[in-house]
Amino acid sequence: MTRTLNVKDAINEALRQEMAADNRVILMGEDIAGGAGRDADYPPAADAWGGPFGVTQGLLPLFGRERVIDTAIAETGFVGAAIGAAIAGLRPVVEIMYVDFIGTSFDQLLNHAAKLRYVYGGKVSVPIVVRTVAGAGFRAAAEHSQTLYSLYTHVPGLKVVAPATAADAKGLLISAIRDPDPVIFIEHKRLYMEDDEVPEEPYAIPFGVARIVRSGRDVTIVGVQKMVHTAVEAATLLSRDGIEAEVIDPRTYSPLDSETILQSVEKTGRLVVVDESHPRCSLATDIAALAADAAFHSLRGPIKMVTGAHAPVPFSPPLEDAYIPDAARIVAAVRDQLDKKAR
Amino acid sequence: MTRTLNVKDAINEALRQEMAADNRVILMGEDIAGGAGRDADYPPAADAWGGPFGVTQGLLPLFGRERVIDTAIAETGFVGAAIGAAIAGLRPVVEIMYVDFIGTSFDQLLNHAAKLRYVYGGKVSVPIVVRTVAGAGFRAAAEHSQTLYSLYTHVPGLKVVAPATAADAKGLLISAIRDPDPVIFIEHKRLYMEDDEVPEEPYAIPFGVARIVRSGRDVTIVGVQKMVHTAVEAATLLSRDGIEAEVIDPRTYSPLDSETILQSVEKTGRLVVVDESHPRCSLATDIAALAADAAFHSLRGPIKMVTGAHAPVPFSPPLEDAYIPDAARIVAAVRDQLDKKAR
Amino acid sequence: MIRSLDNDTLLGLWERMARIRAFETRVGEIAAAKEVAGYLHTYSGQEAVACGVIPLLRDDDWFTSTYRNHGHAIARDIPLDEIAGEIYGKVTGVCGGKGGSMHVADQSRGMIGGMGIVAGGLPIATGAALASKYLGRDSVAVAFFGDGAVHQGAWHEALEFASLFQCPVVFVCENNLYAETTAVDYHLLAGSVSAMTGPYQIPSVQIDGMDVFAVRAATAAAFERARTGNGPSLIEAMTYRYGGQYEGDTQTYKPPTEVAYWRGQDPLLRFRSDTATRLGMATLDAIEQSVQVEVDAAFTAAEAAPWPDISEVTTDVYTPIA
Amino acid sequence: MIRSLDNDTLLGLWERMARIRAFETRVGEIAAAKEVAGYLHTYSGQEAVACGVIPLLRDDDWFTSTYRNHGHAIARDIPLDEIAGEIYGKVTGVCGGKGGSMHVADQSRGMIGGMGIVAGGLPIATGAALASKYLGRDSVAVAFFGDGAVHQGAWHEALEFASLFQCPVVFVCENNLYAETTAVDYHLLAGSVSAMTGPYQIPSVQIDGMDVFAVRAATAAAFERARTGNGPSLIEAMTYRYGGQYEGDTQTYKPPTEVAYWRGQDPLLRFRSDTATRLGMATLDAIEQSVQVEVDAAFTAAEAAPWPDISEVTTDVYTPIA
Ligand SMILES: Cc1ncc(C[n+]2csc(CCOP(=O)(O)OP(=O)(O)O)c2C)c(N)n1
Ligand SMILES: Cc1ncc(C[n+]2csc(CCOP(=O)(O)OP(=O)(O)O)c2C)c(N)n1
Ligand SMILES: [Mg+2]
Ligand SMILES: [Mg+2]
Repeated sequence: MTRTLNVKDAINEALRQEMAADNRVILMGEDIAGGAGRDADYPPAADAWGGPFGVTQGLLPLFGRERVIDTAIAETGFVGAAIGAAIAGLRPVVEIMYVDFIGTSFDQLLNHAAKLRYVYGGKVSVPIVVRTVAGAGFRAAAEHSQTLYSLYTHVPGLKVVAPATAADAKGLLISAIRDPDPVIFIEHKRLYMEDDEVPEEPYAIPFGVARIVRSGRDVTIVGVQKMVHTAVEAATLLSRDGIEAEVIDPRTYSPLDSETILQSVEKTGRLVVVDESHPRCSLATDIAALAADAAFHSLRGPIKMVTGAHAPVPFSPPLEDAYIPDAARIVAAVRDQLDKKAR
Repeated sequence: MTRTLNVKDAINEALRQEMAADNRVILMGEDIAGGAGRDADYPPAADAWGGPFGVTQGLLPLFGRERVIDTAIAETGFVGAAIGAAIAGLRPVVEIMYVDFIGTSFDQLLNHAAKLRYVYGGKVSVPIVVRTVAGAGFRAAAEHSQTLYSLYTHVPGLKVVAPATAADAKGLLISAIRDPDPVIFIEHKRLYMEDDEVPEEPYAIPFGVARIVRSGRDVTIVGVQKMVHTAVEAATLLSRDGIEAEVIDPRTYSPLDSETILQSVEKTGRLVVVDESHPRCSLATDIAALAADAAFHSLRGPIKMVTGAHAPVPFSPPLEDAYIPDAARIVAAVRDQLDKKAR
Repeated sequence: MIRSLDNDTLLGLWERMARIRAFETRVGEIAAAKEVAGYLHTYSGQEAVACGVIPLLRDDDWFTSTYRNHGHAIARDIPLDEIAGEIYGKVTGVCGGKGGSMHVADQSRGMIGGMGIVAGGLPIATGAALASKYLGRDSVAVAFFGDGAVHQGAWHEALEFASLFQCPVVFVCENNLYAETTAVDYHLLAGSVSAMTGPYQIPSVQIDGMDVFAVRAATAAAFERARTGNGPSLIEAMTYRYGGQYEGDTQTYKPPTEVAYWRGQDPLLRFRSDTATRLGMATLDAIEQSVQVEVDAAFTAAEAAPWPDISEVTTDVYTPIA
Repeated sequence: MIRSLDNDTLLGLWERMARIRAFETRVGEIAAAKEVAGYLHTYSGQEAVACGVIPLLRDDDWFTSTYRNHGHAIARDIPLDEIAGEIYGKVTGVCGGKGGSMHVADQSRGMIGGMGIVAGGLPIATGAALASKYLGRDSVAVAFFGDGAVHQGAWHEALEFASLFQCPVVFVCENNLYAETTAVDYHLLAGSVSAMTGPYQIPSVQIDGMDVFAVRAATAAAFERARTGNGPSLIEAMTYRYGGQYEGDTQTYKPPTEVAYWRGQDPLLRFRSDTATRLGMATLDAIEQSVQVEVDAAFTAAEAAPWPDISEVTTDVYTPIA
């Protein structure tokens, strides 16, 4: 049975179901329950927050502080501990409160979670999930608005997942928890309240399988997480003028479903990649380069990338709005493609 | 006057000259002199190392421990201190011994060095240089062989410089030290002993100006740092068969001299990017995507990327050799391009 | 302490504390009214710390702050217009609206700036202090941080660096008992922050952070130490955050008895009772009224101020090279 | 201590120490002869630490090591063939040649592995200990690290985590007086590593790391504490690195008098003088000879072993999903 659930609640449900099913699953992070240190003398404190967005709220009463572990503000400590616990048999799901803070634990991900299996010759796995929150549009300024997808995607050994809908969030998180390798699970703060039909029972969406959000024959638009929705908006606008865009949500960036993207480009002959990240060495360039090599002979026009700026995310609302790609910019990029004469 | 100098000595000379010219320039890092803590009771200890590759050797006797500062093993501490010292008027040059260790101080670069100018509305500059050593081929295994160029290049606010020759190393390092913004200066461990003609006097090579290493009309090969030399090797092989490759060394990745690359692609109609890094979200994809957009109409074949694997760098010598792009792989990529019929 | 201060100094302290309280109260109101978007971290309750420390800074000194920085900016006499403008993201903001509430900064006044990363400012303040020492000056640097920051690697590495190179830096912990929703009782294994500096051989003191005079006295001693080449020190000021982690936080984790206790320690109340006879209640009241007028004007101006031009998105990423 | 150990145990300790010494001596030789490429960090001089700690581990315990891991691997009875094979990068290596000298590991024996990042293993060992506690087991985890590691943020954060959650982990510092070329005198502000655990409320002890019995006694106490639910502890074993930071390091920073002093404390010498009357010199000599034969065989085998197939470059990045 499906019901309407938002992304936040879908994630909460995935965690709840997997924790109920598998005792090895534990959560760690800062204020993921909340009120730690007050349980005895002031019980109302418990479960005060469930993280800053309330995503994990309600899990503490169900699973207790043994499994919903509020840590100190020490990301290297608890990410590293998750790695060790995973090697020793647990399935830790840790929360880096904002992806922007990744620098404080990056070594544990880059050199340990990602590499230990390889350097040890394939004898060990590191089944951790790092849940983290990304994205602009929350008026949260430069140090709480980044995406940084590409930093993880660059690193072999990590898997990178970024759902755009509640149904995908649930199914991909369940896969992430069951996955034997380290998964960076990126939640977009501006998508938490977005509703979708979500099945009640647990289900797993495989990694490396893109979702074709909308079919079209004229141009392929690949959207990166929240930009999937912006791409659909643009597609709706374009459709009014008889231009039918195919919108693809890769859903997982590592592994990437190259095949679905390439097939689409082979069909449409045109590619626009939309990524709110900074432009350089980004997912936008990654997907563009993929097509420039493997789908070159199908291309009928330049590959366009619609991205954030090569600048930190500004606080000021009109600046931030200008920073984030919108439907108009996507439409313009598509038009730019179509206007250029085909070769 | 020029003399023959290797990359290591050219870097040493640049540091020496800039330190002599500008009292604000200080060096910090682990064992960058060496023998700290033994000066008094065992003077032979002083200047024991000059870093693991001896790059900074000889600077301690000239400038003393006040300016050649051996730190504890605490990269966040000394990178952060460099940022503060830069804001307060110094020109710190810090050494992250291997680029692989960047995770231990990444937050200070990502959120502080790179962003403070922007978030503070352009009122402050952070003139630090982070010297670091990258690259495979040293049998140093997964945690001492990475390049990670793309992680920095993705981040607005940082400048990223990676010389392939001794003359460039000197001129670019001098520019880096004089630059008002944070510069990541990446040295390739397998290039340290490579000789070149290097002018004696101090000189500055501007950022964002690529070097055309070899002219050619048939294909453009962009080489990333050490791969510049591999590209030249490949070009020599290709030339025997009458294929003339233009080899470009961007020298700085942020800013990138897009113009020189695009002009070349417009001329040759073909592009191969060679980068020993992991392939995803890499400089290879960055440069490929650039051309797939802005030089699309000149392209006569798919853009090829010759890169390291989506795998950590293996230790075992034959595996590591297979990991690193060689001239044969570049030649094959060019041939692959030429064999496909032009459109 | 009080006796050694002249009336002007006392009134200056009062004015700044009152200004912070009035400003932050207004921030709470505009947040509740959703007049401004984004995260707003207020400083009410902690006024004695900023006002005990910052007025002792000289023009050539430096300090770093956190996302909870309005109080520090105000104590440093950054015009309210510029702070309010920044919170609104207007062109009048002290950072032109680019940084917002979390990143108020004015290096011309020695405020390196507000930083969003817990403990991120400590190594930076330490580096500013290193520069002072290197340049043969006797200026100091201060790093403000919270009780939650002490477990970060950056905290540890900064203290180590500061001590190893005897940097003239003063680490000021505003221990307000909570890091977000997490009580110090939970994570502060040593019982106090001041008890954590042994490994670094950094002298430390725990003080009453609701008493501006206690803070001032401890700061004066720490600055003296730093300015005379005797290295870093740490002050742990015990205080309380009246608001939530940010505006909108429901604060269900705070026991009412605790809140009541700390409200009783209110730094403005304490200042009044310490100085009322000498300065006169009427004088203090008049200052409260005048700063309220300033605050009203600042927020009215901020609201009315223009947005930055959209071209600003890509400026200030790099320094223009002449 | 010695008296409480039976002869078999004593001979086991001797055999392992002798095996490490013989192995590392050979590593030095092949490095000098450039028979193997890459960084080689030898363990000679520190044998008493590995052999004092590791034989007390149970099958269900865990430990993390560093780039200086050969001694730990040998003390854990990983076959020499597999260690030498790894150092050569051969298919017979314990990691199939992918990790090399810095990354020797065998999780089936509880050796999570050698790690190249200073202090990188501490949070990981702590996490393994957390798992043990969570699963209701009484197994422990050990993290080996050097004197240079204590200023890393990871060190601080691991100790904090371990104490906060009372993880059954034992932090073993091999204080060999140097981090690369930098002497502890320079950076160890607290005078010792054991003096640094106060903030974490972790009990610690500094011991003679050249005396395998002293190490064993301290370890037994720490393990007992951990296994009985009494949380983490730290052991600082004072020892000395006979080689350089890596093979090829000219070691100009080591005063000859210091070297002479520590050579006089040699853990094998000390063991001999402590046990010779009981075990007999001839027995000890015979074991030295037999491990030398083992070492010769292991290196001969490693040299002769095949390289991994080139297809291995891209395997083992991810776990195959059934
Ligand atoms: C490295 C890092 N981790 C987590 C956060 C999220 N965060 C913001 S404030 C905060 C609590 C800090 O508490 P404290 O240091 O006591 O300062 P206070 O808010 O009480 O002034 C946390 C966890 C962050 N900003 N940076
Ligand atoms: C984070 C990090 N920084 C720097 C290095 C380079 N490095 C390798 S070993 C070493 C010295 C470590 O000394 P110590 O911890 O005393 O261990 P020992 O080598 O004496 O066993 C350094 C600085 C590293 N591997 N990791
Ligand atoms: Mg606090
Ligand atoms: Mg050491």
